[in-house]
Amino acid sequence: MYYAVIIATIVTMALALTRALLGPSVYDRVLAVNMFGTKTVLLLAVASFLGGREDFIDLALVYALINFIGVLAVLEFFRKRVERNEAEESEVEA
Amino acid sequence: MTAAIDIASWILLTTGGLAVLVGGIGALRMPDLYTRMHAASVTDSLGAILVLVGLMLQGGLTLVTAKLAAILLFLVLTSPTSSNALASAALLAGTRPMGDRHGPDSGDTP
Amino acid sequence: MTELFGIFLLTLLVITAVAVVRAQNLFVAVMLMGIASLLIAVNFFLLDAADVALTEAAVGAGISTVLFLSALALTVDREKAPKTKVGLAIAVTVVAGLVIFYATLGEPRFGDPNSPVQTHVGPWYLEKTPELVDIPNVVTAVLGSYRGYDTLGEVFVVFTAGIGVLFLLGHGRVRRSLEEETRQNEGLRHYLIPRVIGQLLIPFIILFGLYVQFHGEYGPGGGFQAGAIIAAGMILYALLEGEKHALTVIPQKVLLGMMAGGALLYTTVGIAGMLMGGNFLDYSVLNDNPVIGQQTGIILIEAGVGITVTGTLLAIFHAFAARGD
Amino acid sequence: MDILGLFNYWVFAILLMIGFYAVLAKKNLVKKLIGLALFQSAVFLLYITVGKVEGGTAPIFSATAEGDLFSNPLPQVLILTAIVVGISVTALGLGIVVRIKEEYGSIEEDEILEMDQQ
Repeated sequence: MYYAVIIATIVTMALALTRALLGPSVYDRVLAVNMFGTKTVLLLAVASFLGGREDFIDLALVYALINFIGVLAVLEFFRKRVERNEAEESEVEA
Repeated sequence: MTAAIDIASWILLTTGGLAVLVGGIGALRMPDLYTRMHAASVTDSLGAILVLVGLMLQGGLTLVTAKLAAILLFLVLTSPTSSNALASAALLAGTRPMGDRHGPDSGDTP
Repeated sequence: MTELFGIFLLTLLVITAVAVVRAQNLFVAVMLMGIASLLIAVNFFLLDAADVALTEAAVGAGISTVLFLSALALTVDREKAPKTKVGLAIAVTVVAGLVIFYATLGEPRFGDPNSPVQTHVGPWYLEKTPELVDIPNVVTAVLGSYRGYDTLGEVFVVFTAGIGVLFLLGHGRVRRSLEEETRQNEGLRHYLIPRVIGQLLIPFIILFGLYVQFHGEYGPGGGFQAGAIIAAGMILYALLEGEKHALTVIPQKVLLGMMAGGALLYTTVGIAGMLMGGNFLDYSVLNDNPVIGQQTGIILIEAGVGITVTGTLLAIFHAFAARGD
Repeated sequence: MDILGLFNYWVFAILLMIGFYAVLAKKNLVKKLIGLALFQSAVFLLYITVGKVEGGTAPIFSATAEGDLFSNPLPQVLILTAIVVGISVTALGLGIVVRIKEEYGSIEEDEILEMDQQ
């Protein structure tokens, strides 16, 4: 039964990867990466039960905690870019 | 009793897997960013909750279950926040939801 | 069955790698590298390398993306269309690829228990660890004790790379007035929801980092992973509250001290072994009971590794982030 | 299964070559570093693959895995440290790229070479 969940998860990973490759906008790709991260958490959790080494659930926990940082870094990147563009525009006007 | 818990856990795991798959298909097939985000959130919330609760039933009253509960808590907290951050970034950058009749490209000013 | 999952995921990895190289938009390439890192970590896990997967998770998910994005923010985020011909590069790549392909035909089959790798020192480590070091995680035992010299070298490489980045990008530059600094450098303070949730997560990330640090003898973990996780937690704080606040919490001076201090702690443990009559990095002499001596030594050097890695990764991040404004 | 017994090595070869191609053919310096990171990952995968034993489990003793077959811990130790070293060295490379951008105003290799010749 674990196999069913694992197969569903890796097929979804493939679908998310397709979305990341197709785009079209950068936000779609960020969404796909985010989704891929959650699927990784699930896959690692189920795989550690499948292998009989439940104590390795730590890995899934790391991803659950740290995936968030990537999204915030993206947000900060967009914010900086918007700010820089605004600064350049105001320089042109002045 | 253990058989009942096993059956419940299998049901949860299977439906969770199904929810994950459905969300994945949705994220691929939906027409624009915001609808895709909606589909992806099915895998992040419903799918993750079902699968992790199913695993918790398998784990029994151990440290593993506590860690699974922590994973569930963090996922439930972070994935909607990520969606929110992403959607607000996209909206600020000028991506309009489909069918938004007051967008800059739609032509009819409110 | 697990092998089939591995094969499927590796195929996805190859597709991702091709897409990374083809992407003209560097931001997209970095995002796809994030996916590649996740796939690699899952593969490590399926190949029984829990410790390595934990390291890849801690480094690949947070720090690597953050560093690449800060570098892109300082340079450009689009690659220019290639003007030169790539024929020669393709030819060289294909020839080299064919040579490697030919070489793989002579390699032992996947998972072969009689391959040269498995019949050398590996079984000895597995057999002797319960007797000599007596900790459950053999990877930590090998890392800290049997191959302590290697690890010392790696710690100094990390330290040197950190110093190099600080030399290149400077630290402690003359700052503008405090007001301007706060205005320019506010991070994501105006994004209320991410800020609240992020602040909620930071203590848990750091707590978990400490757990990984001190649980490394019993489960997957150790100084390298813990350092990366704690650094990721502090980077999250810097992203949310802005550079200035993060540097108030841990100033650059402290970070420099951590970089050097961890490496020094490691070396000191080695020299303490010499002073007490053993060899350099021989922990058996640290206690009357050699097994407890080994365990003490491993805990101390893992702490040194963790401190250096945290300090270096944070100092590198601040060097990039402070350059931006 | 015999053909598939070498699949991991082939994936490693392909990844290695993709990274190598990026370093050779791409003119953008950040792209070169990304190629280098891919190259690195390929080597990591090779090491972990050769350490795997069929039917083995991770080399961490526990109550549930007593007396099992364990995979080789040595390659894992080497790669564990190499990952952290890898990110530090990549950061150093990115630092150099940032400085180049500040001095030359470009991170395309051919443009920089042209400016140097003038």
